[in-house]
Amino acid sequence: MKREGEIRIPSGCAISGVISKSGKSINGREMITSISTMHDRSNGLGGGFAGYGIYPQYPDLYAFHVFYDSNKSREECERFLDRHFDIINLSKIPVRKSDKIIAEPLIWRYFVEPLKTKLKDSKLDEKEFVSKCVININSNIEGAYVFSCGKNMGIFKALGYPEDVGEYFRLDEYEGYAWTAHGRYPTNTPGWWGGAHPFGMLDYSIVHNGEISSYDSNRRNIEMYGYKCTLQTDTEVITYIIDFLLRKKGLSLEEAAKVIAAPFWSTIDHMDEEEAAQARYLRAAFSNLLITGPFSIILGFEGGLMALNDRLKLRSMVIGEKDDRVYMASEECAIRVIEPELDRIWSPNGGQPVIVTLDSCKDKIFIK
Amino acid sequence: MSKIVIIGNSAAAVGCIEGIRSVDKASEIVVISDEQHHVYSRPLISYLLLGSTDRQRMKYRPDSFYADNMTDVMLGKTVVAIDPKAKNVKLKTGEVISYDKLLVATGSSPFIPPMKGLDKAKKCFTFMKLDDALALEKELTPKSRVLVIGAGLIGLKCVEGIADRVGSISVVDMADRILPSVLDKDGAQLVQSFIEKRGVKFYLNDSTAEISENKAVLKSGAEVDFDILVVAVGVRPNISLLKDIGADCGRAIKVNEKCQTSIEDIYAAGDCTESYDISADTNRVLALLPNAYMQGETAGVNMGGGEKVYDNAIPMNAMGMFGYHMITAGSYDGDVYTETDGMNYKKLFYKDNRLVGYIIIGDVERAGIYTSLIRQRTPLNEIDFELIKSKPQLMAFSAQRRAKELAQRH
Amino acid sequence: MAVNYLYPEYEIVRDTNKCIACRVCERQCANEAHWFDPEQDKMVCDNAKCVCCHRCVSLCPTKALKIVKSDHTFRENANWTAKNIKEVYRQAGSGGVLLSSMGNPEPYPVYWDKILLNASQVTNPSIDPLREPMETVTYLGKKPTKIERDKNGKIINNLAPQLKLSTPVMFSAMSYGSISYNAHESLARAAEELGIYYNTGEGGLHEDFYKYGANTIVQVASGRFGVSKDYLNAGAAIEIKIGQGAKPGIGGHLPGIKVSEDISKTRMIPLGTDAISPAPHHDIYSIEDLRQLVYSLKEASDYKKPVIVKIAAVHNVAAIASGIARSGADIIAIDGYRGGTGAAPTRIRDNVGIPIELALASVDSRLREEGIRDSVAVVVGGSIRSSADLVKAIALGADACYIATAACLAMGCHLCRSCQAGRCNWGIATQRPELVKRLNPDVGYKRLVNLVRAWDHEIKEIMGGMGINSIESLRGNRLMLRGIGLSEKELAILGIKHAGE
Amino acid sequence: MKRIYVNEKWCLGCHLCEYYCAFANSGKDDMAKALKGVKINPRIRVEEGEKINFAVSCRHCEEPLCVKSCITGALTIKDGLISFNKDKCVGCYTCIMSCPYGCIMPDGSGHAVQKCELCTKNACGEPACVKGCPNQAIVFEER
Repeated sequence: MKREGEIRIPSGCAISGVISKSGKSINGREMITSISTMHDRSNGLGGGFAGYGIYPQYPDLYAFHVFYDSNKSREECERFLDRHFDIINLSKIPVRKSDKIIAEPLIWRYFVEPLKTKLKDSKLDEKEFVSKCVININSNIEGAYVFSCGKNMGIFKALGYPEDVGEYFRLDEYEGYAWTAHGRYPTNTPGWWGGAHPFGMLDYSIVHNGEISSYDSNRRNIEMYGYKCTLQTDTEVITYIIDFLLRKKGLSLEEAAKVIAAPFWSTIDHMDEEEAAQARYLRAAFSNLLITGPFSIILGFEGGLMALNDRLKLRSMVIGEKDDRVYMASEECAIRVIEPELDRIWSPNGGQPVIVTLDSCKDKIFIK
Repeated sequence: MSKIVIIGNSAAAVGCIEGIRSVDKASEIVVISDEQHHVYSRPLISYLLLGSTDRQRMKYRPDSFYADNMTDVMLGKTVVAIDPKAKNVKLKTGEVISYDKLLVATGSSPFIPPMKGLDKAKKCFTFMKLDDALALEKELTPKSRVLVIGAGLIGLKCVEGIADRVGSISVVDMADRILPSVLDKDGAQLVQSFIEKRGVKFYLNDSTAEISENKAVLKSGAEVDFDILVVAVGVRPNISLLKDIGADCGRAIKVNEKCQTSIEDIYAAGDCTESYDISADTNRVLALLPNAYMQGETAGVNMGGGEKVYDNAIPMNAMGMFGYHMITAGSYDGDVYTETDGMNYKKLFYKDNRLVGYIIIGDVERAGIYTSLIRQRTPLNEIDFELIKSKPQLMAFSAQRRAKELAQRH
Repeated sequence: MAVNYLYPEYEIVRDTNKCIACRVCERQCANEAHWFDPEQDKMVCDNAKCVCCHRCVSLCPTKALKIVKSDHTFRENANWTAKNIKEVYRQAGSGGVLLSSMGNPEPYPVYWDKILLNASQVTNPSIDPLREPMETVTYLGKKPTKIERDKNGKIINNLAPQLKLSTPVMFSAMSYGSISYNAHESLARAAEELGIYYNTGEGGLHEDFYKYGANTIVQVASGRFGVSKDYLNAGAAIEIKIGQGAKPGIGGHLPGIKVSEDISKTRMIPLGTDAISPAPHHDIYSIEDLRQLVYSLKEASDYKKPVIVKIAAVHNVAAIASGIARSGADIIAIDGYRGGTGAAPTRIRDNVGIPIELALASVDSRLREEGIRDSVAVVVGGSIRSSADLVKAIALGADACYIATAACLAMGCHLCRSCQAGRCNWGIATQRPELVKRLNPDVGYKRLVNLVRAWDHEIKEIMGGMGINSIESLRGNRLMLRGIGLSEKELAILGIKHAGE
Repeated sequence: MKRIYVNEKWCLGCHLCEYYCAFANSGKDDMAKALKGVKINPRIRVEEGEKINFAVSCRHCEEPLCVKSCITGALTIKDGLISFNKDKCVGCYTCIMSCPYGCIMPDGSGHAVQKCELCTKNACGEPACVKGCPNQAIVFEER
């Protein structure tokens, strides 16, 4: 049986997310409750979570979560990390053993910062340096896989139903201002944890439900710009595209949405001239990064969440609001189970991004 | 809305009714005819005898024609006078019919010259109207010997009509050739020979000296036995109604391009009028059906409040004898182009850079192209005259003219 | 008279029961293969004159005619085929280089026919093009390397000049001279109505067709026929023709007899003189020379028009394309060895060049490996026969396709492959006025429009089946392709998996 | 009203229009059966010149001289279409004399004429010459 990276595996899924705009703590338990409601949208072959604001003790350090197949892999990886980073803290990620979670790898967590000299020598900016290092580990160190590498955030994922994965990682012991969750329904039975979602790149994490038809077009394009789609998953390529558009091209979230889920030409023709000109430009300039086929994604980033559907809305997604919280999920039940009394609930149109940020970093995020 | 009265019920009357109705659906129309018949085509009486048409088919317009055109018809009524001041017409019956506009389309009548002993011929007919033909037909027997006086269009069409139903036919004419008004000498000879093959005997350059009950003695001395006599020497326009009230008349009633007479609100059309023949630059009586229709139509449009002029009349005739066809048009004047080939005969007459007339016998296909050259007064230097001489064809026109004619509506 | 060793290749078969001797076959055959024999009171023919163009067959009102391939046989074998034998006879008779028309006819593999397309089932919905928008609009040109913003943060439009196509098809170069005025008019009008482009070829642009400039690509070839500043600015893009798939490395030759008054004026050469295109551009002997020409043309057209560089698909095509991509060109056009021609030396046509499928795959892969695929658009031609070929080309990595043989077919060409004779019975590859008029552009353009619209519908249908609703998501999407009956090496070059994988 | 228009620029002189016309008005269902060994007498005729050819058929004039001249009422105009009632025709050829385009011709019998009636009286539907023209030199359209 081939695993992610060796073969492209389509899958259906459930996703859920929540954010407190005022930055209040949300316990990981809530996300577990939410995603477990959509149990039937998963088939036990992958689940995962991303939490933002969960490492207040090390807010400025990169938190690497790493799967190892063996101690040999760990040793090799740690040697690499030693050469490139200052490791402030390292430990196994605490787990709650369960017979529902099997084929466990070694799971380690490192709080690191790039070695100043190495960073300087690389002539890269810090984020690019970190991402290059992560890609390097994942591509070149056999048995080692960095599955989370952002600041003050962390991804937790495993084989199994998402609620079991949440219990396993003891998420009830984490508090964050935003969470996303994912339950997976792949169409074969791969045996590898790295294939579970969310997928992360620096502080970006993606949970995704769908199967994009533009995959290879997107992959072959994005790979020209230093990315390597080792997992051959939608989530991976979408994450890279978002990273490319936001971080490397300096687009705002809305602009990136106009690339990924570009408005139809016929829609553009009806826009006012300025808006149309921008939309045309973005489509022409990044035509190969248009993502078609069904998808609903929740993008997590430092300070917020963005929900986005493909432009035909071929996957379900609803948004709920209550006080300072915004909920996003594949199904309404996943929201109602944790907040039965909503102020507002709606289903965004295809291609219409829903962007929610912490009140404190609104200005920081949109225009770079 | 006004009341329009039409005296006459043939082609000019029909043209008038259709002309009026093309511009005026409301006015009252009254047709007064001294005949008892639904409008029929006069030239068809010979075809009736020939059997190629019948009473029903020879109707010039369908039975519903008057109703369709909201027209009242008074059949068998003769107008005896017009009062242009009171604007009415008086009938023989004493009835008085008022009008706002009047069309005189009284046609013409056979002319019977004084002939010694004519009153002795018991079975003597003219050949103009349906009743004439019906009367003649009653007398026809397979043994009848028929003498036709007049080798013009009417006389010869009569000959064709009865040829297979009688024993023998003789034709006498004072002229030196048959169809003297439409054919030249050579053409006439060709046609004459053809007719003679059908057993018809011609006495040309001749006339009757004395007629008795069954015999005519000709000036030449020849004697012709006959049972039936048909007099077809010519027609006279019926102009008395207008002449009596002082309208401008020559041989026939004078009308302008709108077919108005010299008297206000009175129009005239058809065989009773003179037309201006553009091929000869002169006024003539053009006693032919197309001319009558177009005059009537012109009068009708103008009477109905529209505007129409008819300013390109020419003499023209299409005629067949026993399947041998001839078409002629215009006047026979100027330079001549001749082409003969067995039974086919063609003469074109041209002067002052215009085609003015033609005679075609035999292969008459597309003759209308020549007719059009005359009527349109097309300058011959604008077309390929050499090409069109040999065969009527649109190829002789300029590409622009062709584009206009063939790629536009008209 | 010398013995003619050649037996007619085709036989005209007439069903005398159906023939009404209307003589349309006689009137319509410029090769004079048919005539009416009054003595026998019937139509007769000379098979030796028949080129199998089907003009008579198509127009025969009673369908009394058919043309069959003669079953006359040489004592051929797998080595000495009839073709080889006949060509030796012809050359022994004439002493000349053999000339042929249209594309390579030899039975080399057609990779399009060994590639299968994907469709969605269950995990990903197919999309109904009748219900949902399905986009085939394509922009050809360089992609910007960076986003620039004004002081208000608004994105500045720094796009290089682009060609906007309503569907990823263009009519590729066929010169006025090689094809007729009416064929050019048909192409120009069709391009205009379709919102695509046609290409003047190397014969200049007839003054009547400047009005279609917004949908015209003007070509600059080695003969520089008809090239002027006005010409360069008349079109929407300028194409430098380096090579042509049917005859890579070879120039062109329009015989003086075809250089009529109109053509002489359009080509800017004297009436009746041979129009000879040299094999190379004599100002391009290396890649840096090309760069100079690209920029000369950009300079002459005020940097407002994309510059296309067209090359034949030859062995080293990937490296050449990489060089062109770095030369400043906006679009690379690659012409495969099955691309058509009005006349080419038979040996060249049949033996030089490589299949467009392999050339495209290797160029696209190479440009991506070098990270420069976005700095140039790739257009391919050379026997794109159907929308399926086109979809496969896009999925292999092309931005758009050039079609010419298919366009000629749409206008009535029956692939008789005797363009070089100049007696095209369909009014396409001829300059004889009585033949040229057989192609009424009102008919020709409509058929071209129909063809491209039909393909566009099919593209949309195929894309919908794949769950793709915009052509850009198909571009380079090689996962949508699977090979069938291909070797590992072929699959590797094409960058696709085998069916079943 | 839709009429037949010809554009000599595109006429190839192939004469197919004549054959399609003759077939359409033959009343037969097979062209070979209808026209084999027959000298056709079509209602549309091709004129041939040196470099120019064009077909001519009834123009359906708005002021039709043939209709006005017809002595029997066999020719009528309704809604722009000039129709011919063979039953009434006596073959006098006054229409042949009148038509400026030479588009009325004797029929095969010699006792009547014939003319293009836009295939309204046969099974063709649309004018057969238009359908049969290989180069759209003859079109049937509203102008």
